Amino acid sequence: MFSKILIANRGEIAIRIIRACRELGIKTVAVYSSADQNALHVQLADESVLLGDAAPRESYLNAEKIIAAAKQTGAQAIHPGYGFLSENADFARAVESAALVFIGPSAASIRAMGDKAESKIMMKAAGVPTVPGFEGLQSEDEFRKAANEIGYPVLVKAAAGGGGKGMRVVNEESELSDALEAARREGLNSFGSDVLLIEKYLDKAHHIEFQVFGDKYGNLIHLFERECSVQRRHQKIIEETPSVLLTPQLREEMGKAAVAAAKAVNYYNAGTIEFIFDPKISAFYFLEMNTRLQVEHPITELVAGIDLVQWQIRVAAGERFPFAQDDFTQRGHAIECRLYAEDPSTGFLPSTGVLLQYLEAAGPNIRVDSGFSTGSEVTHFYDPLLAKLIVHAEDRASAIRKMRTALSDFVAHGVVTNIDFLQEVLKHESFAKGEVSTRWVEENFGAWGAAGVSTDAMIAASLADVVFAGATLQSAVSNETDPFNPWNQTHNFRL
Amino acid sequence: MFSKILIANRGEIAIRIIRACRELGIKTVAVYSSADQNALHVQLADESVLLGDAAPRESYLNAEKIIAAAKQTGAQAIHPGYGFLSENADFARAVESAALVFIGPSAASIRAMGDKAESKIMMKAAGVPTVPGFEGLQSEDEFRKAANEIGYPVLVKAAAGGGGKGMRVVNEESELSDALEAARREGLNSFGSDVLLIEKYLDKAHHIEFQVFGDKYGNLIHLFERECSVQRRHQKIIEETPSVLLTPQLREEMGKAAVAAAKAVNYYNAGTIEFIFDPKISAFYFLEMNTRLQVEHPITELVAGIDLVQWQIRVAAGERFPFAQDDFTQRGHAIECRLYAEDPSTGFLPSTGVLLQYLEAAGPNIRVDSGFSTGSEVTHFYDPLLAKLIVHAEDRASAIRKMRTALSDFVAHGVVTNIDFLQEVLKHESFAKGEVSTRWVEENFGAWGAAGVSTDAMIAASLADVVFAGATLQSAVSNETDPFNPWNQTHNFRL
Amino acid sequence: MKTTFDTHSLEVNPSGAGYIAVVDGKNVRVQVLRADAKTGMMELSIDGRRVVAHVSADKAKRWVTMNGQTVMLTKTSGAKRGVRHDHAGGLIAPMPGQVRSVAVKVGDLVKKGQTLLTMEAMKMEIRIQALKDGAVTALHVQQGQTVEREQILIEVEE
Amino acid sequence: MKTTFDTHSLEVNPSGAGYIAVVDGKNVRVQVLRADAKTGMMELSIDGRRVVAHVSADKAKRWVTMNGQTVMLTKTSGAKRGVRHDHAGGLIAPMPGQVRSVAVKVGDLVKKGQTLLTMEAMKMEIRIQALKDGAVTALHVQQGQTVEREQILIEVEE
Repeated sequence: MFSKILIANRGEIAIRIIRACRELGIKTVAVYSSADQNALHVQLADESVLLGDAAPRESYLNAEKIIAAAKQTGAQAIHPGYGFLSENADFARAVESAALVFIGPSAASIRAMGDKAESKIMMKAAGVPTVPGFEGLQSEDEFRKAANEIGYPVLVKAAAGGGGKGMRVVNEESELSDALEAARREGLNSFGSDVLLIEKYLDKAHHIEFQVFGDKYGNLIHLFERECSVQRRHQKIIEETPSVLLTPQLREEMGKAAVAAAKAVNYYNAGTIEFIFDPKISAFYFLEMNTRLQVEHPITELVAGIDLVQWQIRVAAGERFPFAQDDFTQRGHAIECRLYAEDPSTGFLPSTGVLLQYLEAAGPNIRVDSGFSTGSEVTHFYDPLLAKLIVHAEDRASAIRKMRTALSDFVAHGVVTNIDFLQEVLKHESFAKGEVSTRWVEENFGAWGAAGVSTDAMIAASLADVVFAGATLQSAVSNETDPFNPWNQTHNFRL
Repeated sequence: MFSKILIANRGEIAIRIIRACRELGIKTVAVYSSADQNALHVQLADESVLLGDAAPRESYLNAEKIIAAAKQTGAQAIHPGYGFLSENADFARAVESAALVFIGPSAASIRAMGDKAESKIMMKAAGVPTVPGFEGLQSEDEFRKAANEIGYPVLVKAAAGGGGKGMRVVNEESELSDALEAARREGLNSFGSDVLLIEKYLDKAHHIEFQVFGDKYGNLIHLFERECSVQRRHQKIIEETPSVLLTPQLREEMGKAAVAAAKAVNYYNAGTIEFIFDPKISAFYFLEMNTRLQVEHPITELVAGIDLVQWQIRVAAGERFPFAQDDFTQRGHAIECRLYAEDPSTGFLPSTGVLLQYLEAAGPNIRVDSGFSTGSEVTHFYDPLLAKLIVHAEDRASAIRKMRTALSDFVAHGVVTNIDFLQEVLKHESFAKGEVSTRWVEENFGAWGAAGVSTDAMIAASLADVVFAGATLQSAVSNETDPFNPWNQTHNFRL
Repeated sequence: MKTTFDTHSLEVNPSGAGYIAVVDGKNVRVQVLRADAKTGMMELSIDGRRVVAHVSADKAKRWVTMNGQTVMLTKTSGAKRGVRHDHAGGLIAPMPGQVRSVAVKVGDLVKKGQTLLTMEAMKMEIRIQALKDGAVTALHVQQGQTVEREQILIEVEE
Repeated sequence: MKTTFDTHSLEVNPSGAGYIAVVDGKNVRVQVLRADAKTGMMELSIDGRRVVAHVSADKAKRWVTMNGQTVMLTKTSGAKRGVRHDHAGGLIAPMPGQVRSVAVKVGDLVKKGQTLLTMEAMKMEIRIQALKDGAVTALHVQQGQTVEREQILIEVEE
C-alpha cells in the first residue's frame, strides 16, 4: 500500500479522498491555488503545495506542476478526483512516466472512452446499444443531412466533451448552424478539440448510469444504477438509487451491458457507464463512459455498502477485488442533492461571495460531503458546488422525507443557493412519481421565483441588529488588537 | 399516525427521537429541568415544558408532571427514551390511563421483565437458558448457602435493578455480607426494592445481546446481536455488531431464543434480550430483557438497515410491521464508542464543567448522536454521556480504523473525557482479536494514566494566549455592551 | 427604531422585557427567547408563535433563514433604490467571470439581439446581447479580462 | 514571555515573523501558519514540523488537543502548587455529587479504611474512607447535601 498520496483536486472531493487516505493510514499532500490558501482541503491534508494562480490552467489543470509537487513531497500516487485532469489521458500517462501511480484507469482506457465518437463505434462493436446518430462528419452540410435523417430534435456534442460542456440541443434546422459553432468553440476551449458528433435527442429521456468497478486482474463488476434525470443546463442536481423505472430484469440487462462496455476498453478502477433511458419503450442506449470517480458516487456507497474511494486506492495499489457480482445487493434508497451557489430565479446563474454563515444538516443517515465552512469564499474560478447532501433510508418515500428535513436544516448565507429550489423539486408530484426526465426542470421551473419576504423575516432581521450588536462591536475591536489574528473573518456579522 | 409526541427524556436520545419525529411529520414537545433550559433538545423541539428542578425526581422522573405536560400541549403519545421512566411499568400504565399512547411495550411486559427473579423463572419455563443461580432468598444465611452451592465468584443483584446499579461481584465468602448490604441499599434507593437474586459469576464472560422488535399483531423478529463486552463499572463503553464470536448457527440459535423470550411476555415494540456468553464452551444464558430502546441501538440500525426509532413510533401508532425475519441480513460492521465526561485515570470518575470547545468528528459513515455543543454544561445531575460516536464500514478491521480516525478528530475541552482511553482500547491486541470479556477493562487498565504533557503542547498553549488575545478581549468588551446578549458564553476562551 | 428593507418599512421598539414591532400600522408583540451569535440563531416569540430564525449581516444586507427558507433583505435609507440592471444603455455582467470573446468594437452598428461579447464562468457560457438597435459607444472590457457581477461591460446608444 | 504550566516552564518570544520558544535551554523556532479562534485551532510549524493543535482556556487552565490526544495544563505563578488531595487531615470530594449518608459524627474515633460517609453522583456510589486511624475533628457536610469536586467533607486528626 502507498504511504503518501497527492490529491490533485480541491473542495469536497479532495476532502473525501483525504478522509479515505487517513483511514487507510496513508499520508496526504494537498495542492492548491492562490485563491484556495485557506481552503479546508489544505488544512486537512498532512502537507500542501501551492501550485500557482487561481486560474485552473495555472494550478489544478497544470499537470507539470502537480507531478513536480508529487515528486518533491515523496508521494507515490496521485488521485485526480473528478473534473480537472481526471479524464485526461495525457496526464495519466505523464503520471505513470514519472514512476507514480495514477489512481484511476489506464491512459489507454481513458483515451478510448474520451472520444465520444470513437467510443460509440467501439460500443456498437461490443453489442452495447447506442443512440441513433452519426460520427465522423465534417461540414455543416453533412451535419444538416444527418440531422434530417435522424429527425429533429437532435443533439450536437463535442467528441472530446463531458460534463454538459460543448453540447447543444437543436430543435429545428434554423438553429443548427449556431449550435455547431457554439459546440465547436466550447469543445476547442475546454477540451482542445472541435470534433463533433450528432445524434437523436430523446425528449422525455431519463439519464440512468451504472457504476462499474474493476481490479487490475480482470475482475469487473457493476454496482447498480443511479437515476440522474433531475438536471438544469445538462448538469445533475439530484441523483438517486435505485431508479423507480427499472425492473429487476431491466437492471440486470443494463448492468451486463455496462460491464460489457467497460470490458471493451479493458477497464479497471471506478468508472460510470451513462445510459439514456426511454421509459416509453423501456429502451436504453449507451451515452458515454466517465472514466473516473463520479460526483454522485456516495449514493452507490450507501446502497451497495462499499467505500468506492478506498477501493480506488486499494485497486491502484495492486489489491485484488475480493468481491464478485453476487456479493452485492441494493439496500434501501439513497438520494443526493447538490447544493450549489447559484440563483434558480435567474436561470441558475452562479453566485459568489463569502459564506457569512454555513450550518450543515446532521443526523442519522445524513451525510454531508462539503468543502466549505463559515468564512469560506465562493469564487468564480471554480465550480459553485457548496456541498453534497446525501441521505439513506429504508425506502424512497422515507428518503425524500429525510432529505426535505435535512434541507430545511441547512443554513448558507452570503451567496444565493439552490436549497429552496431543491425543496420545490422534492415536493413536486412528478418527482414523487419518478416521472422527471432530463428537460423537466426547464419545462417546469422556468419562471420560478424565490419565496417572498415575510413580516416575520423582517422582524428577525431588525432584531438581529439589536441582539447581535455586541458581535459587530467585537469585530471592530479585535481587528486592531493583533496582526497575527487571521480569524476575525469568521464572524457572521460584517459591518 | 400521531400529530404530536412528547419526549420524556433529555440529551442525545431526546434529539434522536425529535429527528425521527420530524422526518415522520410529527410535532415534538420537549420537557426539561431547570438545569437544562439551554439544552439542545429544548431548542430543537417545536415546543417545550419546564418540569422543575434539576434533581430527576423533580423533573425527568416525575410521571405526573410529564403526563400533565403532554395533556397541556395536546401531545397524543409519549416516548420515554432510555433510562428515567422508560422501564417503569407504573408510568406506562399511567400514560395509557391518561388516554395517551406509551411508545414502548405494554405495562404488563415491562412488569414481567422488570423483576430479574420473576423473569428468570419465566424464561426457564419458556425453555430459554439462564445462568445457574437462585431467586427468592431472604436471609444472609440462605445467600451464603446458595453461594457455596453455586461456587465463588458469585453475583448478587437487585431483582428490580438494571444499568449496572445494585449489582456486586463476590469473590469470596468474606465479601458477601458487605456486597448484600450495598446491593440492597442501591436497589432500594434506585428502584424502591431490596429484593436480590444470586447467580454464578462468569469470569471471562461476554455480554452479547439481541435486538428484538414486534408489532401489536404478534409479529416478532430479532435484528441480530450486539457485542457489548467492553465495560467499566458494569457499564458498556464500546459496542459492536456482528460479534466475532458467533457462528451463523449460534447466531440463529440465540436469535430464536431471544424471540422466544420476548414472546413469553407478549412483547411488542423494541426490546433487547441480554445474554451472557461463555466463549470457552460456546454457551449462552439469558441475563435480562431491557424493555425499551437501547443506548447502542444505532449499530443495529446501520448493520440491519432499519430506523428503529421511527418504527417504534409507527408500531405504537398501530402500524403493522411489514417485514419478516428473512427480510433482514447483516451488512458490514458497526462500532459505537460512548464518549463520557469521566476520568479513566481516577477509576472513571465523572467530570463536570462547561464545554469550552466541542468539535465532532465527521465524514462518510461516521454518525454522532450527541446532546451537547460548545458552551453546554455537563452537570452532575445526569449521566455523563457526551456523545455516541458510531461508525459503519465493510468489515471489522475497516470499522476499527474508521473509529480510531474519528476519535482522533473529536475535540472536547472543559471536562476530562475518555476519548484517549477509548483509543487505547481500540488499538489493543486483545480487542483486535475480539477476546475482550466484561472484566477486561479493570484487569488491563487499572493503572491507566493519560499521556504526559509534550513540549509541543506547552508551546501551543503559550502561543494561544498570544494569538487568541483578541478573543478574550472581545469577551470582556461585549459582556458590557448588551444585556440582551446571551451568547457570550460560547466563546472558547474564558478568562 | 425604524428600518426599511428594500421597499418595506417596519418599526421595532423595546417594550418591557420584549419589543413591539409596528407592521402595516398593527402592533405585534415580540420576545427574544434565545440567541446565539455564533450561529446567528434567534428563537423569537412573535404574537405568541415560536419562530426560529438564522440571521447574518454583511453591510446593508441581511440574510434570514426561517422554516428552511432563505431570503435576502437590503437595508435602505427608505428611498427606493433599484439594482443597476437597467443602467442607461450599458450592459452589465450578470455574474462574475471572464470575458471569453468580444465580437464588436467602438463605433460598430449593432442590431437588437446581436451577440456583442461572450463570458464564461465556471461551467457556463453567457452571451451578452444588444437590447436594442444602436451603436457601440464604449467598450469597458477586453478578451480574457476578469469581471465582477454588475460591472458595466459595453455601452450601446440608439 | 515566560509561562509555567504545572511544574514546567518555557519562554516564548516574538522573533521575525514567528517566535522562538526556549525549552530546557534549547531554542525552538515556531511559526503560526493558521489560527481560527472559533474552533481554537492553530496550525504551527515547530522546528519545521507541521503541528495542528486545538487550544481552549478557562482561567488558568489550558486544554490542548494534538494528534487526537488531549492534555490539561494549569498556568501557575511558577511556585509549585499541588492540588488539594493531601489537604492536612481533610478528606475531599473526588467528584461533584450528593452526600448519600454520613456514618460518623465529630469526636468519633475511626480506623484507617473505615467508611466515613458515602456519596452518590450519576450512577456511582463512592465511599469516603479514613486514610489513617484518628478522631473526627470536623464534619463539613450532612446527608443530602450537594458538594463540589475537591470540597473538604470531613477532617480526621491522629
